Amino acid sequence: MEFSPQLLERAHYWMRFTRAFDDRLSALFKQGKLVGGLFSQIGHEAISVGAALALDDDDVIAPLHRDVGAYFVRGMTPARVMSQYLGRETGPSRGRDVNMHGCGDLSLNIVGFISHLPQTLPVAVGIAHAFKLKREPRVAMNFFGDGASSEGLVHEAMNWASVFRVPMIFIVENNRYAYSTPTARQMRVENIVDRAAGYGMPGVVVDGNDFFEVHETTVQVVEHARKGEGPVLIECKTMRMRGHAIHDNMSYVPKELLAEWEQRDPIARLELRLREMGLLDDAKQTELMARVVRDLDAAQAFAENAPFPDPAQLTQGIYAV
Amino acid sequence: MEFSPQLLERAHYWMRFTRAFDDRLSALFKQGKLVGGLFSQIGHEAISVGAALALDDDDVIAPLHRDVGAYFVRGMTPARVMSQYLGRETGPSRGRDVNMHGCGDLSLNIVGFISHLPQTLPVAVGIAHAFKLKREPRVAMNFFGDGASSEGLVHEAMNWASVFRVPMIFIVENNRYAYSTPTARQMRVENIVDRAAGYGMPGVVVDGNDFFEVHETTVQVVEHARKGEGPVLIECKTMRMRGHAIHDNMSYVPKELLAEWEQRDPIARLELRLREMGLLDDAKQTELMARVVRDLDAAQAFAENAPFPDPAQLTQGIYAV
Amino acid sequence: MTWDSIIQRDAPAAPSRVTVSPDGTRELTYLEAIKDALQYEMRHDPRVLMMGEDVGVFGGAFKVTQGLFEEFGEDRVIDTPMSELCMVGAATGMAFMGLRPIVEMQFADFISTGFDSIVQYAATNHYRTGSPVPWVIRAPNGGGLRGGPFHSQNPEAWFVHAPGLKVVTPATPADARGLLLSAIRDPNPVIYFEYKSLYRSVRGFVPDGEAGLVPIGRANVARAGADLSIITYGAPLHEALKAADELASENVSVEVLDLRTVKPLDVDAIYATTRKTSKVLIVHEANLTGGVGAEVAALISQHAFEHLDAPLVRLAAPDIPPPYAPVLEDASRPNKQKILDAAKKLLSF
Amino acid sequence: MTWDSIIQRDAPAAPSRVTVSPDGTRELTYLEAIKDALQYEMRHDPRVLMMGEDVGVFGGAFKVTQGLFEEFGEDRVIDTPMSELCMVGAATGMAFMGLRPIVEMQFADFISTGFDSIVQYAATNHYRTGSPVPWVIRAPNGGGLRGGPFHSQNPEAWFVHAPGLKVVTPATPADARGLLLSAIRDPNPVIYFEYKSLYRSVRGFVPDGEAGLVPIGRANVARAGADLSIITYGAPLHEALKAADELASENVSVEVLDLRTVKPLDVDAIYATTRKTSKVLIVHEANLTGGVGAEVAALISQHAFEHLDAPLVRLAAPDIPPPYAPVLEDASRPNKQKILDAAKKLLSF
Ligand SMILES: Cc1ncc(C[n+]2csc(CCOP(=O)(O)OP(=O)(O)O)c2C)c(N)n1
Ligand SMILES: Cc1ncc(C[n+]2csc(CCOP(=O)(O)OP(=O)(O)O)c2C)c(N)n1
Ligand SMILES: [Mg+2]
Ligand SMILES: [Mg+2]
Repeated sequence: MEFSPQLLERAHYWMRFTRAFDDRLSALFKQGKLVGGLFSQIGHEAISVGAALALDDDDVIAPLHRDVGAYFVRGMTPARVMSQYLGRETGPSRGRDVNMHGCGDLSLNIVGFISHLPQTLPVAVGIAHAFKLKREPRVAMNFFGDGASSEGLVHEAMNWASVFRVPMIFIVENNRYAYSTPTARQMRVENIVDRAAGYGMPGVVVDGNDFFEVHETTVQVVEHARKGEGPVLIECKTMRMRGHAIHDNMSYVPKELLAEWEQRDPIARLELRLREMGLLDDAKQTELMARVVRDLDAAQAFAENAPFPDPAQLTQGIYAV
Repeated sequence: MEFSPQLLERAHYWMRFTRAFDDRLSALFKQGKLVGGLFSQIGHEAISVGAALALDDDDVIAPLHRDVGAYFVRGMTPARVMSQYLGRETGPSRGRDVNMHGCGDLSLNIVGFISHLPQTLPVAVGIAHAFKLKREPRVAMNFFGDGASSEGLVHEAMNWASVFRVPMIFIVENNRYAYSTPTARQMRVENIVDRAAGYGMPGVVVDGNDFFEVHETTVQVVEHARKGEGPVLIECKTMRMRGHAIHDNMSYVPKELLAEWEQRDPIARLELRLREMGLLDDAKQTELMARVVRDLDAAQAFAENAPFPDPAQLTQGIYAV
Repeated sequence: MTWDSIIQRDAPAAPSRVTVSPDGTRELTYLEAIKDALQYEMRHDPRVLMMGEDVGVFGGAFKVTQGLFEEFGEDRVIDTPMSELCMVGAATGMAFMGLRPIVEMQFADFISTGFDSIVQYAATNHYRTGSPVPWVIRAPNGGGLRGGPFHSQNPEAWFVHAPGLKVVTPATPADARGLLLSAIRDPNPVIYFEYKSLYRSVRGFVPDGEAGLVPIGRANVARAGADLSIITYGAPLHEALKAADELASENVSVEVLDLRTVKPLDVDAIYATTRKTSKVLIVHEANLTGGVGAEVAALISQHAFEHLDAPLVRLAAPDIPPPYAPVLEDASRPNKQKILDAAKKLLSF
Repeated sequence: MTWDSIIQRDAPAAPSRVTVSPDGTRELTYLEAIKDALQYEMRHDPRVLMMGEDVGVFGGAFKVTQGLFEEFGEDRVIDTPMSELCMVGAATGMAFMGLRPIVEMQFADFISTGFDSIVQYAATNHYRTGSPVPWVIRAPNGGGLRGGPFHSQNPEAWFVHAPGLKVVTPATPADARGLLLSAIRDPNPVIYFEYKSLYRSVRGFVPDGEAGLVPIGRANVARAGADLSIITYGAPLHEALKAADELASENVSVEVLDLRTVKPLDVDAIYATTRKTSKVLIVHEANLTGGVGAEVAALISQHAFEHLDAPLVRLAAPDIPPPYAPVLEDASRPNKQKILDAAKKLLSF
């Protein structure tokens, strides 16, 4: 597959931006400006950005708590996400929902998730089902984790998608841990993708820390689904590089494992390849990093200056009218 | 494997008894003596009786609505089951629960099921888990249907059993229909057992209308589980020979399909083999059928003469004390 | 209709006897009224579709949807795998994409299997994100059919407690049709509890076409009276009306308020009847503790307290799973006699 | 302890400051009291075991179970896959085989994911079959931690409506320990709601050993008074007590009744306080409609009606998902000020 320089530049920007956004949120948390939970996605940039870039604007995406990059790629502005984290009126949930939860916007074809994992999965399947019923050439893509893969609803959703042959892409981000629980305590198989066969569905494993592999595979799979050939399960192997959330020092993770995965950092690998391809040099890197910081500062400034929700509106909006 | 004449005689008796019991209930229903739902199990005798006979008394069984034979083999008397159907105080639920629902008795190591399919599955898994924790050489066996196999809880239960390597035998009775829904609309795979691999669990398909195959396989699998080698999924291929329940004339089932399966009747096949083995002749058959009718009459007489529950006790027993 | 290559059809069911009154209303059973609403709305709004277990080829466990698969085809009357949780989630996704899905639970009892998709995702979505979730769940509710603990439940109170849902409980053919039309058109997730015991036992005149839309959230004075109010909903309405008839012959004037919607409650109607009679008996088929009756009583005792001149009495099933044995089931359900007894006791306070 | 070959341990947490009073009670936080009960019961009853997501090696999301994995090993402190529905079902199976499982929901919000196993199977089992189901579900309840719509819920009312369960809601360290011991020993399925906002914010003297068992189903007069009753449970108890303090300084004598168990309710205590003060304010953290407060109000309005001389007032969260933004969350939770306002209004009736 050909990777255009434009695409690679976009990927590079958003992966870097996502990483920086993540670091910035941690800093804000430590400054006490952000209350509630905070999930780091460090290490997941190739998956979220690589997969999201495989979709058209008309396609629907339902990302999870470690897929911040996917929201950005699909047009949810950093200013809005930052607003959500800071509980401002300008966030997509207007201060009602917390951190990445409910960070959806149907006008952008982004479906927010709820905590109850994997409750968004059947919603995405229903969206794909609607595309099939309406004969629209669109696809839906949903992310879930190795931990969530144990929940019964994953089975129902994969089976449903397969029975109705809907244009659905399932992406399981196997980052080796669900909170403190390693995959070996979550399942007795090495590959979650082994379950695809039980639904008569193709499954494929990719290196989740390799942007090129993630993107190429998702592009192919999106095409497959768009042609009406049914759902596909993609398992992205990666590693959660921080605690489950910011309060968790993850003492349960062997240090060697982290060190090993540090070597496979998706951004470092992308940048190395870009340099090899002659698309990146020090000057370009510096320029991009400066752009990232500038855009990030702007997002933060927007959010910090945004109003809090009005408590007088506390009970409004419970029903659509 | 050796099949002792005693074992075969027991199997023959209970398969015949179960079939006759089934016919008798239909007759009672038509006479208006039995109100509520009535599920026929005709065609499932080899599975329920064959699998139940593979267990020791200490093992726990959790049969379903088409496994009446398993209840009998495990010591739930026909008089009690009949009482349950007639809503009498002498049924295992004392008139609280309906037909085969909740037809359990822990003193017999039989766990009753509830309607919400497959809610009994995790209960059986927990029982097997308890055996492992208590280091008891016992196993648990649970039945479920092709329809129930689509429910998420099946996935959770199989995954759990496998992660904890508990001594659990899953038996899926694939009788080609879930109410009016054929398996082709329930799943996009030919064999449910294909899902076992996704749990790192062995799976095996058997001809559910062949007592010898069902019994031999379950005996082997029970041994495997008892040795601590973990759970196994057995798929019994069969055909539901009546409507979902007695009100259903199953016009949605092709007549040829029924005719084809009529040829594979499990009882006819057993009896043919028994004759070939020299274990059955006309006289023995006549004697057995007479015993069946006698025992059935006794059960019916017991149930019909049993008292109804006392409405004064309506609210008693909601809590254990 | 397409997935029936393997299916042999029965002779079509004989058309039900339909009487048309001079004003154009037709006499329908409760079940026919539900089906009429489904059919009407599916004919007029191409976004509307139905799904559930055995709703298509089979026409549903209670045959409510019989004939709709033939008329609208497998894309609009969808037989699903056994997956209540996924079904509701899929309905939410379809609703997001502009469709108007109606989900049939085979029995209301199985709605608990789809619980998270309902109360956590769909119910909260508009408040959290501003996106509406216009779906309807139809749930055949209640006892009286000797169904035992898992085919006789009345689980509406769980959903009344869940913010973001609407919950309707029609008791007459006209309300069954009128509320179903409103539910389908409502931009919110609506749970429509239909009463199994009324399907074929209750008939009534039902308007055709756009006439007879019944707004969600509006109770109905099913019988006006002055001495005592019975506030009820669903199947027991008919027992309450019988009791009221009998009391009328004893010169007691009973007002019967049919809530019709249990979320949001028509508080004005509740307070109005309280003010009128000052004595209130609340009746429902669901078990007592934490039931809808508790909310009604609590509202009255706070907001219409001054108008009460007797204790607020609730009559409901006891706090047990619905038992099977006819003698037990009958003892557990509110009926005319129990309503009479409770009403007389209250009247003599 | 065994599955930790791959795990690097932190230095053990510093032992918490424990003060022992002359009568042998110790001053513990609410969280320490829960852990003490777990540890005590596991030491004394080999049938007791625990399971849940991250309860073992990690010590639980709130560190309630920290150290128990090390003490009791992986067979008694079981880290499970993410499968709430299976977890509860497995607990039922274990209970059938003579064990006494305690299930931890990571947050009370996720109890809805295990709903069917709780309300359909376990709750109904004794009534239907005569076999007891002795398990406990521990569910960290409530808001105040900026957790947003899915980490702040108070779902107890759903279970109050489900026949066959017991539901407890301790608000003090002594009750937290005493009720947990009782819950573990109870032969019925008990849901134990523990309040996240109280874990480390509340301390109190707690008896050691067998002393201090608190019976399920018994309310506690947390403060005696004569002019007004506040009936509450869980975290808002502390707000109610603060409000009562403040009213005392204005010469108003408030009785605060802590229900402690919300199923079965201590109706005698509820009627007694109503008789005493004739004015009742009911307060809870869960949303209003169909909440436990509705049942309390309904009971009073039926069975203690003659003793009331003012409307029954409920103060609860509005009917919305718990919002995240601090300004919204604070506005939605009952607090001292709102209790004061409601109490004063009621007193002036
Ligand atoms: C139904 C449900 N149970 C429990 C939780 C609590 N919880 C939040 S995230 C998490 C672990 C998720 O692990 P995984 O799916 O692997 O995603 P990751 O965080 O590793 O990206 C748990 C247990 C939840 N959100 N939903
Ligand atoms: C959770 C749930 N949903 C729906 C039903 C209604 N129902 C009862 S039996 C049945 C079909 C079951 O099919 P299968 O599992 O194949 O068993 P079979 O009856 O064929 O033996 C359905 C849909 C149920 N019992 N439980
Ligand atoms: Mg993970
Ligand atoms: Mg079947």
